[in-house]
Amino acid sequence: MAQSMIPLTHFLVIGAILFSVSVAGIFLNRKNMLIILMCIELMLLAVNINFIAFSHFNQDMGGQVFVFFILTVAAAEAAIGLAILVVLFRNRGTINVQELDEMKG
Amino acid sequence: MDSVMNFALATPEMFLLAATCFILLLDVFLGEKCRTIGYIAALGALLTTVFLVVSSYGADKTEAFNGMFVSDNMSVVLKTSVLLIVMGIFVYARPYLIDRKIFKGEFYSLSLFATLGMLIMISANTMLVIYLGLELLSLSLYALVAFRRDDGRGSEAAMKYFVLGAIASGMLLYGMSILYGLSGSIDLKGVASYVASQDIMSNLVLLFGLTFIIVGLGFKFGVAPFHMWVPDVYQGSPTPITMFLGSAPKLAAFAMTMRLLVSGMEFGSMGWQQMLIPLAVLSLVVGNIAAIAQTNIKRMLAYSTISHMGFVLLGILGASEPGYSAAMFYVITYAITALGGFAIIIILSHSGVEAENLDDLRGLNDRHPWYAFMMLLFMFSMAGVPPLVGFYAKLAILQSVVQAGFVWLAVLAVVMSVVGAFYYLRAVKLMYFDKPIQDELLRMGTGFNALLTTNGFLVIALGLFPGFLMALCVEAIRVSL
Amino acid sequence: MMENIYLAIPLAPLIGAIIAGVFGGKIGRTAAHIATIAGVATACVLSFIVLKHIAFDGNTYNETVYTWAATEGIAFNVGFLIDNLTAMMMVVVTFVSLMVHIYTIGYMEHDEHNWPEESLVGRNSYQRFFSYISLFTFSMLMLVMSNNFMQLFFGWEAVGLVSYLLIGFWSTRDTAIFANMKAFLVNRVGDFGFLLGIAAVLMYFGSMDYAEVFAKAPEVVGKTINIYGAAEWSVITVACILLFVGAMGKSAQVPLHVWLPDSMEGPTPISALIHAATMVTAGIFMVARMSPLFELSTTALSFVLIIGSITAFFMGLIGIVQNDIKRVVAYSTLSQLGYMTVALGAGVYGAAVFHLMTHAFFKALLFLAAGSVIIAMHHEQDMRKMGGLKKYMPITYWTSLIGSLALIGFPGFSGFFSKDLIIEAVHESHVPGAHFAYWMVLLGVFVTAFYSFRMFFLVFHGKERMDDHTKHHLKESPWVVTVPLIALAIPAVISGYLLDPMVVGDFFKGAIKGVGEHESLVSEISHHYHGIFPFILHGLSATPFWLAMGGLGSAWFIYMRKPEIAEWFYNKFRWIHTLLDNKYFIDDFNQKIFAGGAVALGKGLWKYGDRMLIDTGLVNDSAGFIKKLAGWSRYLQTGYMYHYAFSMIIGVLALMGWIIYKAG
Amino acid sequence: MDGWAILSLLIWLPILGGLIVLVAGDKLSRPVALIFSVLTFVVSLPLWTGFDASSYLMQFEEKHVWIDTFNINYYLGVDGIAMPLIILNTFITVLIVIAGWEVIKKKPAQYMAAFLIMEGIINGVFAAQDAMLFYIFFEAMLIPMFLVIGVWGGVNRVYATIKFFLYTFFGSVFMLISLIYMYNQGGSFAIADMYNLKLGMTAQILIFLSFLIAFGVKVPMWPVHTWLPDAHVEAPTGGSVILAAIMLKIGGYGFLRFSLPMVPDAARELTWLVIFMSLTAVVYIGFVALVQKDMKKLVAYSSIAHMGFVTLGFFLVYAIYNNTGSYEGSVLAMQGGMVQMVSHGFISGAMFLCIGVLYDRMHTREIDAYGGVANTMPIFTAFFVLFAMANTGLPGTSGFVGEFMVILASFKANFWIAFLAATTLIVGAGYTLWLVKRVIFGGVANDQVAMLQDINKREFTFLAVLAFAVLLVGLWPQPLIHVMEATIVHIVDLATQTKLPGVN
Amino acid sequence: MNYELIIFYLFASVLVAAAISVVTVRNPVYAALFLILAFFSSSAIWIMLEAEFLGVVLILVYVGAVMVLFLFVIMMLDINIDILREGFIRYLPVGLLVAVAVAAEMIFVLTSDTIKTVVAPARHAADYSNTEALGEILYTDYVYPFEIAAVVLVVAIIAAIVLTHRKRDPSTKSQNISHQVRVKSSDRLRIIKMDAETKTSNKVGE
Repeated sequence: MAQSMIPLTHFLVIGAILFSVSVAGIFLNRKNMLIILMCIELMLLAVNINFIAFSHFNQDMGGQVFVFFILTVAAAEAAIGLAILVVLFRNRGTINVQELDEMKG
Repeated sequence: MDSVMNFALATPEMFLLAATCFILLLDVFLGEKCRTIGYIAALGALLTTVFLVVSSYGADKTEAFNGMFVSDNMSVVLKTSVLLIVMGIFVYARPYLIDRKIFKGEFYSLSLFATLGMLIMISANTMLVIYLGLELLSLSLYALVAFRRDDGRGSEAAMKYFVLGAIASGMLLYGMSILYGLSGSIDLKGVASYVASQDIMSNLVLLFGLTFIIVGLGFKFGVAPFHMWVPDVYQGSPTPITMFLGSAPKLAAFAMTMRLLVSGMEFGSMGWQQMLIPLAVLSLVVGNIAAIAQTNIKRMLAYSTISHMGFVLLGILGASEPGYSAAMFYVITYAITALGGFAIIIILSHSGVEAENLDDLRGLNDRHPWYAFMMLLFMFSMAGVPPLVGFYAKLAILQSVVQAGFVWLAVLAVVMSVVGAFYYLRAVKLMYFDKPIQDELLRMGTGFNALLTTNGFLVIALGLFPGFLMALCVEAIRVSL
Repeated sequence: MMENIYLAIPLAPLIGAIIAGVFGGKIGRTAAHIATIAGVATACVLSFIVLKHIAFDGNTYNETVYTWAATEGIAFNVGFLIDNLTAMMMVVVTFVSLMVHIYTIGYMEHDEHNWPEESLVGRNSYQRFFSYISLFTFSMLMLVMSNNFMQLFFGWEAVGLVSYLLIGFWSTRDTAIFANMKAFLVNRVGDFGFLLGIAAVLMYFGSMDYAEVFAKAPEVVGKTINIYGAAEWSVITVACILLFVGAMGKSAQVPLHVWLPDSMEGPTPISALIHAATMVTAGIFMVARMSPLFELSTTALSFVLIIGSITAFFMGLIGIVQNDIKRVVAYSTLSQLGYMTVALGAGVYGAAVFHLMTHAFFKALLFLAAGSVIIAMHHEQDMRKMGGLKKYMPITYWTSLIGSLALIGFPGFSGFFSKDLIIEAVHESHVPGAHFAYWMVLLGVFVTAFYSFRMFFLVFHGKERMDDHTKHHLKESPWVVTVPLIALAIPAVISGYLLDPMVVGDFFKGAIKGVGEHESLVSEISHHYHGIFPFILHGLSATPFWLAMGGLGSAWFIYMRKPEIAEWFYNKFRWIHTLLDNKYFIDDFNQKIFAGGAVALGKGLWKYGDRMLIDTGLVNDSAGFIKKLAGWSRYLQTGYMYHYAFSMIIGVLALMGWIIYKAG
Repeated sequence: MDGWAILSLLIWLPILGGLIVLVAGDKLSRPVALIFSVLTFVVSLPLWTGFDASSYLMQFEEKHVWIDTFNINYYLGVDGIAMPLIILNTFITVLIVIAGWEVIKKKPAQYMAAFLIMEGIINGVFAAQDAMLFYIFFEAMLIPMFLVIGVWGGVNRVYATIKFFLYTFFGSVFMLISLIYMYNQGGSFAIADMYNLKLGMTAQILIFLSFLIAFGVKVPMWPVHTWLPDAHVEAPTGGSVILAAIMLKIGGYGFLRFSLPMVPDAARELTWLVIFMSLTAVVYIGFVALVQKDMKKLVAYSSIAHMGFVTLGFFLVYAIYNNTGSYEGSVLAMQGGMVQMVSHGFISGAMFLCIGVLYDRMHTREIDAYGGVANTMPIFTAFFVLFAMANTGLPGTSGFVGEFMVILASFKANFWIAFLAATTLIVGAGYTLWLVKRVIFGGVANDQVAMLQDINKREFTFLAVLAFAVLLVGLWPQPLIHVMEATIVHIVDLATQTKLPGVN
Repeated sequence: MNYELIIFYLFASVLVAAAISVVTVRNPVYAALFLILAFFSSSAIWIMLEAEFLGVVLILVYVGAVMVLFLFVIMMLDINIDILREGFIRYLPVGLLVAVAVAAEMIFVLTSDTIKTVVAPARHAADYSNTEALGEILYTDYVYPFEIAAVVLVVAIIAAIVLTHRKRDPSTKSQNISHQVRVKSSDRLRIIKMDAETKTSNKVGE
């Protein structure tokens, strides 16, 4: 088969958009910590898309390996994040982001 | 050397991993009563690792694992420092943990994993390993911050730290993806050769990727405007964890910066210099000014850390060997000093009372002159008053900054350190000039006291005779670049 | 041999002062006054020997004792220049001082009554007093014996210090400690000029040594100095006027005279010694010493002349309205100092010094006599409460009469010779302002005679106005008081006969220079001079004599015959009385403008400059501003995670924007 | 004594002594401190006797490599300006120890230790011949002083001591940058090497200004003087004494050691500024002193005014040249400044000790609370009046010498400079005598004054020693002037040579 | 326009829409589901980029494990979803602004010439196995990171346990099967002998 018709930019733009959406999500979401965790997953997804796109266009497996590890770590991260969330919920009875302001100033 | 699997180089890491797993199991089997064995084992493991690390000093820069692992003098010095600092933390932390009934094996195993993460970061030679080391460190730290499960603040701090840390990792990764995309390699060498072929100031995409890298580094250092997590996390964490956060990881962050910016993008220094300047300036300003308004001692130290990291950035942004070695010196000595400062907080906050407010320092000189004197040393050292080490560290940084031609930055830095002197003075003032609120006796174990005294002594001795450590740093940087 | 004597002369009183001052409490009163008197007596005897050696054997001595400091080729030495002028001064100083010392034994005998019961400082006040006056003698000798400006200034200030200590001797009296501070400060104003004068001398003459400076004077004549604007001033004029400002302070010339009347707060012996006979004449001495410089500047001389004549006349006027016996003498001293200054201004330095000497004797006499009266009156100084003391205190009476006659210049008495000479000289002088000065000094003669005899009559004649208790105890003073009176009365009469050698002759040749125009003036006077008795005869027919007689007569008439005239005059010309009684309001002016002004200025600078602008404005407010910033910065740290994340994002955006800007 | 490292001994002996005092505890602290202070004083005497006054070169030199990386050496040495100041320091410290003997009841060991350590550090400041070594001592001094004021000070001590610290710290950091800059240019921190460094005008001016801030704050010069009255008022007597007698001198010393020889062209350019500031200090501060209600504040302000003469004397050199076309008189001026420093060390030290004597009895420094002290404390009065007179610059006391020399020299620069400088004769006498009048003279003001006890033997000792010193220097300053002459001449030489690149 | 591009746009738009939905829907459960949708679509995109293995892994690991975990937690934490969207609208403008700014800046850079000029590589032949290629290097060249990743997972396990594991409450009743099996009748029933009741001992409160 010939080369792909889809230019690299397209993928990167998708990544950029995902990245922005996740950033916006973190900022906009003021009530539910879970959504923020999901936004982080989205952000990693954006990064992964970038890596895979570059990997493809560079014809280098390094990027894919990187993604592989990112997925692994992200899973671990999610586990820990959720664990912290559970602890937090147990202590505070809420995961409302707006109420997490005991420490400030 | 590429294809040679020189595993032996990574002996310290491997040993530490094995020892950590061993301690983990030990804890499971020994149960409640024999925690001290785990504590001693942890110290032993660290000490052994120190020996393993030190034994490879002086060798040329050597790579292993297909170029993913690098051992050079810088890594040896930094690793040794990290390990020793963690040992110190273990000693300091013990009474605190026992008092609060969290003297558990998990503390040691998680801390050791974090330490392992730092060692990996320090020796990392590809973006991938840097990332993995960073995550190993960060994940352990997230868990440690929330270590007191029944403490609402701890979990809040952990949550904030986690989310912001994850965002920062995401950004770092994004930057790495760009670098990878441009250079076609996740290897720092590959990146370096790409950057060398480019005029960085006209390669917008490269700068773009660099920006995200800087954000990741900035977060790890805790420099403004990526510093917001620092005060809250410092405040919310159990004090030994704060001590951990405030000391060793800064060394790892420094190593990461050296690897990414200097090994990877030395030819792009024009670019990152421009980005580090606003970060450094902002950190110096924000850190020093915000610290003044603090009443919580941990928050105050947090802001002070921010300003100190601004100084470290000043050293790095000189993009010269003296600058790097000055920054390295700074970060090591700062970690030592901060360790002592937090140790005093631990002293003050024993038996269930959490020393949180600056007022808890009141009349320390009446309660225990020696502790007060030690704290005085730490405070004046952080303020940069000679002959303490903090001054010398600042001097080295300023020298490199002036040499790099940024005299105005040097002036700003010293002016801000005058502002900063105010809150250190306030701490001293509380200890020496005020009457104690409570006159409960302060008594710590022999080991603790001995370490604290050594710590204070180091602050003076390194100030009076900084030559040795400085030479070490200079040599490390020279050989490693 | 002579070196040792020169050294011994100042040191002997110094040793006495140290013994009495430091060990006074231990050795007791008698030992203290013996020690000091011995010191001063030694100095006095040696001074006479020196006078003989220098004046009669025709030697001069100019050597350095030790180098005080030396740098850059300028030596600041301590050394002695002994010539006729010095020798004469030494004799006057030590002799009057000796008399005062002896007199003090009697005057201060019951000094403890002047102190509050519990005051420890009053316990040894007697010894302290002796210590001070001996110290004064030392200082004064250092001043007159100096061969350089530095030491001159040293003595200058040292006598000021002792004067300060002695005026405020009764330190529990508020008026005394006010007066001594005032005296010191006003003197400092003079010293201010004096020091600048010395600086000018050093700058343009390159030396501190008299001999070198005088030798270099001709070279400096043409030089000018630019002080303000484009005007060029002759260096010598500037230097001389500055130096003379010092003399104005020390010799109490208008407008720096204000301290002298107040200085009468001190015990009478020191009024005699310091504020009449010796210290106040230091300025006259100094100008005479500097005559080789003053001689080169007519402008400076003219300045001196006018200041002197104003002092001579207007200060005498104030004397008329004073009721305090010592104040009358004090104003008379001011007036007489004016005469001396006039002589200096007219360029007849010899006459000035001559008057200085005669004045020292008769004025010391008058003061001591006044003191004797005060002792008898139990420290009552108001003349309105005296009268008819003649019969109680004959010795005091007769010595006072001698002093007064000498003061008004009655022919045959010492004052006559010196004063007449001055008036004559001013009359002949061509220094600008001499005409004005002439009239001033001439009228001054009348005024002098009037107030002197007003005092004399009020005190010794007429009704006995004192209360019975005092009257009951009235008696002549003890011998320690009267002997000095007699001892001073003698030179008060005869010292005038030294006119022949001292002024007309060449006694001061070499010491005082009169070159150029002024030398001719002196020779002109000499030309008219045909011996001492013709001079007296001539004096009897001259205007000053009749003026003096007129003054004497009107005093007699008004205060002995028709006191209602004084009353009438008082009612009719109350404004004149008010003006004189308030000393032309100069004190009030000074108090308001200078003292008050300085305090107000200080307050203002402190309040608005130091505290408001610098401390509050620059220091505290900038610290406060940073604190405020710190407070605000706390609001940025909201505690909300999304704000933290937002800050990171903004950071990324800004960094990207910044780097795109930088790259672009 | 040549073989002995006297200067090192002078630095480390008191510091060691301080540590021993700390260990010895409160009871033994006083005698131990006295022993060490006297010992240090004795050790410092060979500096005088063994000093070769004919040479401007550094003497008693010691040089060891210290921090190789930055070519920083442990380089000590003294010349004619440093040596008298070191002896002054060791001398004053002995008096401070004696003065604090009974008075300090709170933590005497720490008090004595602080002063001994400070003594060592200050000796280091004067002996350092390496700029960075100097700087380190210069700054290190702040720590003990900060504690002294803060721990043993008065009511408002916290404000005062923090103000003191931050002011001085702020002043000195700019100097640090300048030193680093010069190091980067010349590759050495040795002061002598910095003398030879060619610098452009802009650099020189910036460096000069940074030095001006550093030393100007220390001196202190108007308008950065406001920390001093506060610090003095709050400091314990010993603190005030060391502050006035020694610490202020470091500023003046810095001008001589750094500003003038290192950046002469900038100094020439900005000499008007320094002279303006100095004269303002003399005149303005004189008036401010006049209206003070607190004795210590008054003396503190008078210190500022007196130090104005020091800076004036140092910087007349260019003004003299501009006016007369030669440098003749500059040495006189500079020596005047130096003598003024030493003399001020005695006089202000004595004044503060006197006030301390009163304060220990009455526990107030308000002038209004006193009056007629002479009636109850005659011996004290004698000393107080003597020192007051010295403070007004009476000839025969040390206070006269410096002022006299500076005023004489300033006339060469400009009539009006001399005029304004000489106003101190009036204003200085005004505030001092007014103080004396209100405190010492007059009737016994109140019962408390009536109860006052005259000075005891201990107090007599230190006042008498100082009185002796004041009179000695006043009556025969030649030895002091002689030792510094060669050095001052050398400094004038350095200050009058241009260092602009391309010239010569 | 070829169909490859159409497919790309299709998945891309679904991806973006799902992502936006994740951050905007009220119910966290929906958000999780939308996230799964996003993963699916991106998985498709990855496969278009010849990263078949990772595409599969994304589904397996993420959707299969991580997202399930998320859903678990959502269910467990029983959150009141009514208040969850409060204030969302208020901050929307700022959020949008930031998002758009970030996106714009990123897109501006990413569409610059440096990227545009990258030429797409030729596709691999059909017999090319992405999994194999990955596998080949993963255990050789990348053994070091691989080991580290293992440690990271261990840490995650430990951390999760440390944080969430609670000591069993002693009052909680639970089954112990071996215990149940090993039980004897004597454990269940104990016969005790008692004296006959007497009147005297039958007192209240005894």
